[in-house]
Parts: sequence; structure tokens; C-alpha cells
Amino acid sequence: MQKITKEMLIDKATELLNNGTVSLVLGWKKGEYDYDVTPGVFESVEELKKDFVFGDFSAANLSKYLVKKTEKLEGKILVFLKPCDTYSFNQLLTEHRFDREKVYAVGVQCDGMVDIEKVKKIAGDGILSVDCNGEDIVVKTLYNDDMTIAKADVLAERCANCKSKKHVAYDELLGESGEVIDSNRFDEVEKLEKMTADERFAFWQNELSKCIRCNACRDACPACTCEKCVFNNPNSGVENKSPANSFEEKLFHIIRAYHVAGRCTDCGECSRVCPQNIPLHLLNRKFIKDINEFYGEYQAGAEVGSRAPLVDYTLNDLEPGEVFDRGDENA
Amino acid sequence: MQMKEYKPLIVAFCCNWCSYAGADLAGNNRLNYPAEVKIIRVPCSCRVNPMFILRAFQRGADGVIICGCHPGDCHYTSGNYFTRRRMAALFSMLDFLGIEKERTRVEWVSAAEGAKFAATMNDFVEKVVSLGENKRLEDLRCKR
Amino acid sequence: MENKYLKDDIIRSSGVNPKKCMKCGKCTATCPSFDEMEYHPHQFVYMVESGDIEPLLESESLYKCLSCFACVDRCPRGVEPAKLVEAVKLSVIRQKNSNRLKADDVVKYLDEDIPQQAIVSAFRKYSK
Amino acid sequence: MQRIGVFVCWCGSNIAGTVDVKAVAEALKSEPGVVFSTEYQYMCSQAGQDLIKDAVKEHNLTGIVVCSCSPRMHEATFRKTAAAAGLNPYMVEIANIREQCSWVHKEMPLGTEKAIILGKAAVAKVNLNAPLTPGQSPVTKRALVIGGGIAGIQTALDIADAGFPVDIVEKKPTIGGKMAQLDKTFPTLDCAACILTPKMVDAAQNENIRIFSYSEVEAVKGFVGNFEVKIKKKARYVDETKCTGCGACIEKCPQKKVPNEFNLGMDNRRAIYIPFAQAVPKVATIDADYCNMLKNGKCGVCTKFCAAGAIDYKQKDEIIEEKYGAIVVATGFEPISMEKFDEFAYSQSKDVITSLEFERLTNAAGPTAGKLLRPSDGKHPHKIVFVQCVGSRCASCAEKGKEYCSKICCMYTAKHAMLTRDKYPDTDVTVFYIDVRTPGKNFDEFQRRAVEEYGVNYVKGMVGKVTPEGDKLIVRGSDLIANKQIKIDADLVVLAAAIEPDKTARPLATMLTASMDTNDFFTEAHPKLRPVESPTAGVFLSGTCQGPKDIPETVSQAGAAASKVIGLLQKDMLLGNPCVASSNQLMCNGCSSCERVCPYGAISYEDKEFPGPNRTVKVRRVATVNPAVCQGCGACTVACPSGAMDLNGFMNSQIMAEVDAICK
Amino acid sequence: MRKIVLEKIDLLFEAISNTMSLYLPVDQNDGKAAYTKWEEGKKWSEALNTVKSPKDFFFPQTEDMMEFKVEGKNIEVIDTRKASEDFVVFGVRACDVKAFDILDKVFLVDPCDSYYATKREHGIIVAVACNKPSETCFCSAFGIDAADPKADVSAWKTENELYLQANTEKGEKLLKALENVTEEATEEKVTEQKEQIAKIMKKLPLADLDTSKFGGGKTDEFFNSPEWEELSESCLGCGTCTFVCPTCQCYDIKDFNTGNGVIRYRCWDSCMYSDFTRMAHGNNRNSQKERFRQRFMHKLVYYPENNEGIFGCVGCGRCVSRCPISMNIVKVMKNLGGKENE
Repeated sequence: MQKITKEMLIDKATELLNNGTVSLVLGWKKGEYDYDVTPGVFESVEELKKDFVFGDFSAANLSKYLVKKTEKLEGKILVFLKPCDTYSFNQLLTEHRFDREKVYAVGVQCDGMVDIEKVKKIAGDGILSVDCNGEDIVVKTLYNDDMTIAKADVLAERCANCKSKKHVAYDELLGESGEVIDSNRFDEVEKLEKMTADERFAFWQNELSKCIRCNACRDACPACTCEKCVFNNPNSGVENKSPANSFEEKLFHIIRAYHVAGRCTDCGECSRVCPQNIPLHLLNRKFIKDINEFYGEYQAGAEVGSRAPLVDYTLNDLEPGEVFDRGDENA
Repeated sequence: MQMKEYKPLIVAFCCNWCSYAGADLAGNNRLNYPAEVKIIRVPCSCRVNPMFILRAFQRGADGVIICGCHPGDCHYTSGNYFTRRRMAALFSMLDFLGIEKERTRVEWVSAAEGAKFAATMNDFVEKVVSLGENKRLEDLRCKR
Repeated sequence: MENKYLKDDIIRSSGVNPKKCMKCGKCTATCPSFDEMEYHPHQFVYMVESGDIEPLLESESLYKCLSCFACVDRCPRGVEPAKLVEAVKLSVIRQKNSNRLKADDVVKYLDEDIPQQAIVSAFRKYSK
Repeated sequence: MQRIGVFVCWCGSNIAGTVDVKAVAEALKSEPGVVFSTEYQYMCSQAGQDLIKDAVKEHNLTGIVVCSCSPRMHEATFRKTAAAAGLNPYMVEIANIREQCSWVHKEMPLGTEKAIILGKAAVAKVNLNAPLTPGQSPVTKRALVIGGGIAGIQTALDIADAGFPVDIVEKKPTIGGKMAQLDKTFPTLDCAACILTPKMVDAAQNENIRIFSYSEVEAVKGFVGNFEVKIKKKARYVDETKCTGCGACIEKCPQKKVPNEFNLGMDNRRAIYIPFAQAVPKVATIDADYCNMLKNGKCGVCTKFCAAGAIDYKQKDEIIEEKYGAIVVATGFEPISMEKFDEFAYSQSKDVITSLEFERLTNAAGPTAGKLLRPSDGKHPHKIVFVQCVGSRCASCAEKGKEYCSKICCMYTAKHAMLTRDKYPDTDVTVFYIDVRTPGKNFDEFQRRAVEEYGVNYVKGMVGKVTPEGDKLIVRGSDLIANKQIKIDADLVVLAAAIEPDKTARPLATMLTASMDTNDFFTEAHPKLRPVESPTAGVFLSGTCQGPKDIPETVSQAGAAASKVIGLLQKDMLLGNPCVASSNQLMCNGCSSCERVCPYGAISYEDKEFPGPNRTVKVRRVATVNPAVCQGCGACTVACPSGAMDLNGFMNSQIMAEVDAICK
Repeated sequence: MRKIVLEKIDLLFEAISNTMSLYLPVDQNDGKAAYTKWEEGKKWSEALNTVKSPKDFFFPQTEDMMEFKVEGKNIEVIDTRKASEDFVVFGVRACDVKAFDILDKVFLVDPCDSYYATKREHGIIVAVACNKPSETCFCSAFGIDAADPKADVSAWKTENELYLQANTEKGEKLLKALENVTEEATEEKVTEQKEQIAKIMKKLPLADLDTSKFGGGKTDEFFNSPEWEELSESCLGCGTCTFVCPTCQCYDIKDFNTGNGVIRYRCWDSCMYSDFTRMAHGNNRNSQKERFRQRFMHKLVYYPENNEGIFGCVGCGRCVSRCPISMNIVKVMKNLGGKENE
């Protein structure tokens, strides 16, 4: 497989800016360190040359930005999409959240993103530089000797359990588009399902009590693009700003997971951005797993215009009471 | 506070066309069920938002039951099919979070099934009573 | 009651629901062993359903069924009479208990001309 | 803040027997918003209603809570009372303290406590009630009938007779449908053409009826009273206005080997054709799949012989757009394919035919000019076996048959058997039946005559296999009564094939947002009480598109559908149900979730300008609900993640207030 | 100065907990540290700092203020404040200690916030010097010495020992009470460590972050800077930065309807939220750019303007490591303060 470098992306963006195909480029900007990459908009080739970056920390899913960025746009915006981002891209299109005509999508081959927390766990604090050369990562720190870590050991959870290397939407592709992967992404969910209700309750009570209601999960989620979220709407009856007690903690996450059920593409942004490391993706995956088992395999965003399972039905669907019978069988 | 016999609080959402009429029929036939069951009339079971269910639990309900027309009999042709999917997903999620699955139920009760309505309520209340007070989805502020 | 028990047992072991029968007789119409049989496929279904099983147990018809499954194939209601015949047969074998061929004994009855299918069928019939 | 009056009804001792009504009235007095609370023996009586009216005036009430029997009983009564007192009728809520309280709980303290809670919930809801007014929409006074069989024709005639214009859309070149293919009709044995063709002519000549033959519905927009329909008039390459139906072109057409679908392929027609002599409109049609001129530009014979100059090879499909107030679906049925029933050898032998093919074989206008001859060798059959329930009542073979009873086969098989014995007494006729179902006026008498007078041999049993052997068909069947297996060497086997809805019905249902059952029959709004209406307002059902029917039943349903249409078209304005969904466009994302769950197609989207930050303007796609179409189920409100969609009369806030009041 | 060998540190914790509650950073199951009430078995985390700052102890995320009991048409007001007891927060870093000063200047000035004041009075803070600052640390930019945290008690953790030095009356009282588990010590090792830390501080990537461009009176200079547009471009508008920030002090007061009455409570608010300071007429900052600008202008300009030049940031680096899109005050400062100089 060919290695995709940031230069290839810059060249592509330069070409498209110069020939007038696009007027803006949505990509990743380099930060203070090697790992704090920020999503950013580039207007000129100079800006691209100066700040554009692509690598193991270009984790942010850019598709959600298209909702805002295309609003008043004349012409087209170029967006770089990793395979998992393309699913979000399609799902947003399914929900008419932006105008496809205003976007030039370039699919970028993805070899998995690195989780800096995992790097720090191995290499220690005081990271000075992180360099990736294919399979390995070289880390320089303040306190320890330089260290080489296998990239596979520090892949973000969602990348270690990558569901698809396939780009489901693009105008052009950089590198290769792979296949949908038969991943182990439901293993954690299954582990929880096999626990007793008391154990599950304890698990989630512990996890969700960490929530500080910063709303990062919601604000980063490409499925959460509501003009006004129910949790911000004083008339909705559930509006709140703080996890005042254990009920509020659960309410927010149950309703949020429910609202994105059938629409969540499992891009993993919620867990990535959670400052408290709550495994929020497990809630979404539970819904995905259930939907797959109850109503047949469904991958949100696999194709534009597909009907989400919760706005669909068949005459012989499972009864809500049977949900548990199935669970008991599995146990 | 003195010890009182534990009485659960049950909220029943009933669709106007079948289950609410079924509850009326139970009344016509003087079929007993616990007074702890309080019915809220909705046009169709598909009107029941998961937020209503969580709201009820927050406010101190010990069980929530949703009653609609039998599949295929929906007054609005398809409402209860959506209910079926939504509630299956929601209940499974609540179970995943460790909340007792016996506290939530969907039951199809037609306008002719007064007896089924009463029997369902009796059974549901009995199950909820055996679980005791709802502790896993309660909001202590509402119990002050 | 004996019959009730027997009926439930047959229904359970066969997995057949005789209530589904609408008495069209297509099974009997199609049965290649019809002339050999005292009780015909549709009668099996009806008699099991009505609990009138004793005569079936004693009837030679049990052993005349070829297990060709034509009745199963043709039945418009998915009743599967052949499975019922098999189940009745099974209950006879079980009742007799001792009087059955052991798998090890089969070998000595084999000769070179016996068709492969018959061996398999014999195993199916007698090794339960 | 509302000014709410609470009225607690004793219902004699029905409520007061187990509920302390005075305590309820007293307890509700201190609820927020309540300014007046009282109780009375019979609130629904004139005196009780007057009490409410007086209280409204005296206390300036803005909302009313009646604690009484079920709202299904007297909600309408008290709404009228409120209206009479000058209040909006939707400011009334009922607390059901009879059926759901006093009648099911025996102890006074329990009943009273629960009644108070139910009352509080109703008060909490009224506090959030808002006056509602039903919407109005005008009615386009024209009806569309889709399908030109006997159902469609009868519906159109009845509507037209009431003075409303009506259009029939028929996909075939002529109206008439299946009935035109039949020979005689049961149980009176009059000839189908004799009773159908006058109706076809009536339809053609009726000033209020337009017939779009060889046409199909392309798209349907709009809602009850205001449908906008696109009709595709397929090119028939003959100018309808010029063609006289003389038939000169047909005689000369050199392409003679086109299977004649009207005779179910048992003979041939030309590439230019008129399906049958009494066709309406009697206009020729060129079959583009076979016409040499259209296929490779070499021929043009018909042009030469057409004195009227009606042939037009350049004709194109034409789209007609028209507005309608009501739509009647009359798409009819097709016999199911017999290809998969190997045991009956339909594909192996020409002499195994379906009953509809049998109709053509006995029809004077059919391929054999009415002589019953075997399709294989044209000989007269002496032994005929009829098999009933082929593919009907077939639960285990979903891929070939149907689970339902096709309803008409018992009767037409009796008819065929009887007619055969009547015309050809030397013929042995055997009918294999599972059950003979003859519930209809003179139906059973008819079938008995076939047995008793005409000597048709009815065998209780089923055919297991048909094997062609030489020029014979060996039929093996069971005779359950004799407990015998029988073998008949028949000359002809006639299969009573199950019927299924026409293939075009499914896409049409999607266009109409009308629902269908698993068998693709249209669903009626209520199986007993609204059998000719679809759940989609303004769409009506006529004939076999709704379920298997015989001709008398079809005609009566056609009339019923017509009368429903007339009732609708007679109105100038439609009053809607005000308890409908509405979308708060400021919060709407335009994500289409609501549209996908709406069973009525009541939701559409528009691009609208909204104020953005700092005096900018933002264009967003947002949902709008058509209140005339919405029936108020509320499915959309839950599908909407942002809560932009709400339901009048059952708003999120109202239901939550009820929950809160109950769980206090 | 007192000291205790690290092996016996649990004795110290036990001694404190015997008389009052003790909170200290403990590793959670995800490996992140969080302030936790000490009990037997809880281990003091090795991590540099916690995800959430210790401001929670004095200014909790949610705090009931009063309650209204509604019965019929009568309303009764109930004071829900509870008498606070002494407690110890152990292991606070220099930056977070400084953050308390910043909060004090908001909550303790007239009109004094009694909810905050009560807790502050009863809280005893034991600060610990940072041996291994992270690459995200930039406290030195705000004049904070990570080697010498000034709280009620200052502490230094060397290889085998913990050195404790009281700075206030409360601190002295605490150390006095702990005399039988600690022993007298000299400053030698501490001085050594201070020097070592100072060396590391110089090597940090953000060591030379320049704050001189900012401060009171600079509103005009920065408010209309074109840089805000680009900086705020990808801001999600979540509240992570504000909620992990030790100095963010904005709160919202809300009513919760319990069905029987109303609980009036306050909870942290975030200037990043679209309904922040929403008023009857609507919102005065209605684009994310304006909200984003508000946060940084407050830390770098408005706060110093009202507080003798003290910045509203302590350089703890929490926002640097936690922001979902990695936008943070460092990037803001560098872009605003020195783009033309680059």
C-alpha cells in the first residue's frame, strides 16, 4: 500500500484551488506539538503550505463542518475524508444537511489514527515529538529515552476496531479505498451484555458519573446537527447544563444515543473527544448491534438516502418483550 | 416517616383507539386492577416519546407500560409498528444500562380486550412490586 | 390419559402441527404407497389430531411409508404428514423398546446387493 | 395563566359510589390555574351543561376540566357545551374517573385518591392547552378512477350520474378489464359481454366521463380535495380523434404472429390491433414491440390503408396533468402464474389450462369461436378435470401460492362444469374440491344444480399429480370420502388459479401513500366500518384491489366508493381535525425523519430564509405539515430528534405535564 | 519543615482522615486521575494532574442554593445551605493553587459569595511541587513557580520522601496535628529539587510563551483582531475547556421543578455555549466567534484589567490536552500576540 503524505494532499488541494474547482479547503492544521492537529479552513496555497498537515493525528472527522461551511458558500469547498468520515458524509447528505453540489470530496486512504493518550501511557509525559514511519512510531520525551512503539499498539480504539477502509463517497481518491472490515467492534458490547444487570448498572453508573456535561460528544458528533438540541431548548422539558445527579447523567446519554440510533455511523468521535474518557461509543454500538440483530444488518451512511431502521418497520418485527428473551438465550 | 405498605406508581400510556377503549371496557365490566395504574391518553402508541418514559421514571414512577393497538390494527395504519421498533431499541438500551427490564413493557390491547387490559395491569403491577422501588432511574430531587 | 400423552409426544417429536391441516387430501392424492396402506397420510393427520392413535400403532401402514416426502412437498399448509408417520412409528419402536435393531447388528444383515439408500433408510428408521 | 373551572360529575352513584366527589372538587380547587371547582349529579344532563355554561360566564373561565366518564363517551358533548359558552372547544379536558377509576376500584379512599390525581393531570394539561381551529381546504370537483374494469366503470358512472366530472385511467387500449374476457357470469349465466358492454358504451358517451385508455398514472401529489396527478398517455401511434375503428389496417397488417393477450396467448393478432370487437374506445393501437415500421422503418402498410389518415408513427408519450378532489383505485386482479406448480404439469402440457383460459375457450369471440376444443390438437375433450384451490389457501408455499382464499373459484368452477355438461353432455366432468364455498344469493342453489341437474362429479379431495401420457393427462387424486386414491385419464385439466392484485398496484400505492397488506391488496381504513376508504384521506377503493370479490360484490363496492366520492366532492370546503402535527421551523433540521414515518404523506419540505447571527440570512430546508392531510397520530413527533415537530392537543409539554402531575 | 517517607504515606492520609475528609488525586479505571475521597486502599496518583480541576471543592459544578416548597397556592422558601466542615485537599499543583486566588478575587470580593466563602474557609490545601511537568504546562508564563506552590501547606515529593512546609495558620494547625506521623526535616533536598525543576521548566516547549502583549487596557487592540475568525473557525462550541479550567468561574442559575416545589441551583456555565448570558432580548454574543473571543479576552485582557494585571489563566495545560479540536489559549496567544513577529 502506498503511503499517503501531507504533500500529496497539499498538491491535490493546490491543483483544485488553482484550477478554480474549489475556493476553500477543509483540512487539518498543524499545532504546537505533533499531535494537536486542528481542523481548519484554508483559502490559499500559501496557507496550505504553511499549516496544512496530514498524518496519524488528523483524527477529526471533518464532515460535520460542511453543514456550517457550505451555508453561505459561493462555489465549492474541498474536503478531505478518511473512510469512516465518508459514512458521516453520506448520512449528512441523507438528512439533507448540506448541498452535495457545493462540496468536492477527496477520499484519503487511512492507515489508522494514533491515540496520544495511549502513546503517553507507554512513553510517559512530556512528549516532545512523535514521528511515524509506517509501522512504527518514534517518540521523544523530556524524561525518558527516545522510544519506538509499534503503531498498532497505540491506535485509537475506533481504528483498532476499524469497521471499514472503504470510502463510500468521494469525487476523487488519494491512495486506495479498501474493504468493509469484519471487525471486532461489538466485542466490548457483548462483554457487557453477558454481565448481570447489576454489574452493568455499576459499570455505567461509574462511567457516566464522570460526565461533566461539556457536550463535546454531542458537539463533535456528525449525527448531532440539530439546529436546536433538545438539551438546549428550555421548552423541551429536558434542558439542562449540568449532570446534577445520576439521573441527569443517564438521561442525557440515553436520549442522545437514542436520537442518533440508526443514524450513527459509528465514527467514534464521541469517545475520542470525551475529556473524561467515557466509552460513549459503546452506547451507540449497542444500538447498532441491536438494530443489526433485530432488523437486519444496517450501516448508516453506507449509501445516501437509505432508510434508517427506526423510521422503518416490517410487519413481523420483534416484539419489545422479546428483546430480553434473546438476551437470555445468548447469556 | 412511618413505614407504609409499598405502593408502586405505574404510568400507562394508552392509545386512544384501542387500549384506552380497552381500559374503558375493563371499567364497563368492573374488572379490577390496582389503583396505582394511572392512564395517559395518547392518540397512538407512536406518540410516546422515550423522553416521556424517562420523565416518568425521573418523577418517581416505578413502571411504565405502553399499550397500543395490535400490530396490523393501528388506527393510523403503521403507528404501532414504529412503537414496536422504538421501544424494542429503547428497552434493550435500558437493559444494557442495567435498569430492570421488568419496569418497562409494551402490550397490545384492543378495544375488545377489557379483560386483557385488567390482567395485563395486574400482572405488570405484580412484577413491579416484586422489584420494589425504582432506584436506578430515579431523581432524588423529585422525592424531597 | 394414555392417548393424550401419546398425542402430545408424537406432535412434539415430529414437530408437526396437525391443526394446520385443512383436509384437502393432496397428501393422499400424491402418495405412491397408497394401495399398500390401510391408513393414508391424511388419515394419519386426522387420527393423530383426534387422538385416535391406537389403530395407527397396530397398523402395518406405518411400515409402508416410503419416506419419499411427496406428501410433505405437496401439502399446501405445510403439515408434513410423513414426519407424523415417522413419529408414530418411533413411538411404537420406543414402546417395544427391546425389539429393535442395534447399529452393530446391521452389518450382519448386509449383503452386496442391498442398495445404499436402503441402508441409510434403515439406520434412519431403526437407530432412533 | 388560565382560569380553569373543574366540574366533577357524580354520574348518579356510578362515580359518587366509590369516589368522594366533594373531596375531589375540593382538592382540585387549590391546583394552579383553577378558579372554580364544583360537583353535580349528572354533568352531561342539560342542567349540568347549563351549570358549566353559567360558570364559564360568571368566572371568566378560559379552560374546563370535567371529571366524569370516558372522553370517548362525552368529550364531544362537553366540547359543544364549551363552544356554546363562547369557549374554544379544545379548551376542554376530561379526567376519566368512571371507567378508569370508580368502576375498577372498590374502596372509597383509593378511588378518591386516584380521581384527584387524574383530575390534577387534566388540570395540568389544560393549563397548557391553546385554542385550536380546524383548518379548511377547498375541494377540486373532479374524480379520478384508476382502472377501467367493471369496478372502475361502475364507480365512474355513479359519480358522473351525480353530476361530477370523472376521469378513468386504463393501462390497456380498452376499458372492460377482466370481465370483458369472461363468457358467462354466475349465478344467472347471462353473458358477460351482454351486461358489460352497454356499461362501457355508457361510460364512453357520458359527458362527465373522460377515458384515458392506454394510459398510466405517473405521479400523484397533493392531498384530499387537492390531488395533482400526472397521467402518461402512452403512444398508440394512432390518432384517437381520427380513427374510426373500421379495422382496415388490421386486416392488411403483415405482422400476423403476435400472441393475443386478450385470448391469453391462445391465438395470434396483428401488430396493429383492437383488442376485441366491442372495445371502448374502438381505436386501433400499434404494438411497438412487433410493428416492423416502428422497429426498423420498413413497412407502412397500415398508413396506406387508413382512409382516416389516423396512423402516426411519430406519436410520443404524452403527459397530462389534472387536478382531482378524490381518487378511486380500481386496479383489479390477475390470476397467479401456474409455472411453479410442477405437479399440475401446466408448463408441460397445453391441455392443462387455467380457468380464465377456459373462459376464452368457451367464449364465442374466443380463439375457438366458442367451441370447447383442446388447445393441443383441437379435439373435443371427453373427460375434463377441474381442480379448485390451485395456489389459494396455500400457507406453506408462499413463493408460488397465496395464503388467502380467492373466493370466486368455487362459483366459476361450478359454472364451467355446468356449462360444459350443458353444451357437451357426452363429457365427463370431475371437480376436485377441498371445500365448496358458496355464500351468496343463489350461489349454493347454483352449485347444487351443477351436481344434481347436470351431473357434475364433485370429488372431495385434491389432485396430487398430473402426468401427460400420450394425448391423455393422467390425473391422480384422492377421494377422501371413499378413502380412495383415484386415477383419471383426462383430456383437459382446468386449474382454478388463485388471484392476486395487479402488479401495478404496489407502485401506485406508494404514489398515493396508501397502505397495502402483505399480499399487496390495498388496506381499507377500517375493515368493518370503512371498507371502501383507504386510510389515506381522499383515496377510495373499488373492486378486487382491496381483496378477492365476485362481480356483484365488486359492483356494490364500486357504488359505495362512488357515493363516498360524491359525498366528498359535494363539499366546497373540507374541515380538518385541528389536533394535527406542526413543525417549529426555527428548530427544524429538514432531516426527513418525520416524512419517513408519516403514513399519510402529510409532510413536505421547503427552503426558507431564517435570520442568522448578526443580521445575516440563512436558507434552510424545513418541514411543513399539511393540516388537511395529517391525521394526528404523532409518529413524526417522536422521529424528530430536535423536538421541532409537535402535535396540537397532545403536545410534548402537555403530556409531560400530565406525567408530572401523576408522578407527584 | 516536616517530612514522611513515602512508604508510610498512608499513615499520613489516615491521620488526616481521622479528623476530617481528605481528598487527593487517585487513578481511575481509565488511568486518569481524579480527586477522590481517601479511604484505605486508595493510592495517591502518580499523574501530574487531574482532568477536572480542584475548583469543584469550593465552586461545585452543581450547587443547590435554595428550595421553594409549593403546597396548593402557598410557597415556602427553604434555605438549603449546609454547615461545612473542615476538609483537606491534598496534592494540588501550583497552577491550581494560583487558580484559587483568581476565583477568590471573583467570589470573595463584595458582594461576597457565601456559598463559596464557607467552603473556602473550611478547606485546607496541601500543594505539591511538580517534579515532572508536562509538555502542555506553561504556568511559568504567568509567573507561577511550579517548584514552590504556595498553599496552606507546600509539599515536595522526592524519591523517597514527602516534605511538608506550612505557610498559613490553617496549614500550621494541620501539620501540628500530624506531628506524630511526620518527622522534622531540613530544606536541603527541597532546594535541590527546586533547582532541578527550574531546569526542566526552561526546557518545556512552552517555556518562552510571551504574555507581555496582553493585559488590562488592551481591549481595543485585540477585540477587533482579524485573527479571531480563523482561530474560532473550527470551535465546536462545547464546554470542555471551561469545565476543565481551574479558573473559569461563570455559572448559571436554574430552577428545577420537582413536582412539589422548585429547587434553585447554580451550575457551571460556559461562555462557549450558545445560550450563555441569554437575556430577554436574545443573545448578545450570537456567533461562535464572539463566544470564543469572549473566553480568551476575559482570561487575557478583561480579568487583568479588573485585577491589577493578574491574568485569568494559570497555564495548567488542561485545555491544551483536552480540547476536542486542539484549539487552546496557547495557540490564541501565539497568533494574536506575535504573528507579525514570526
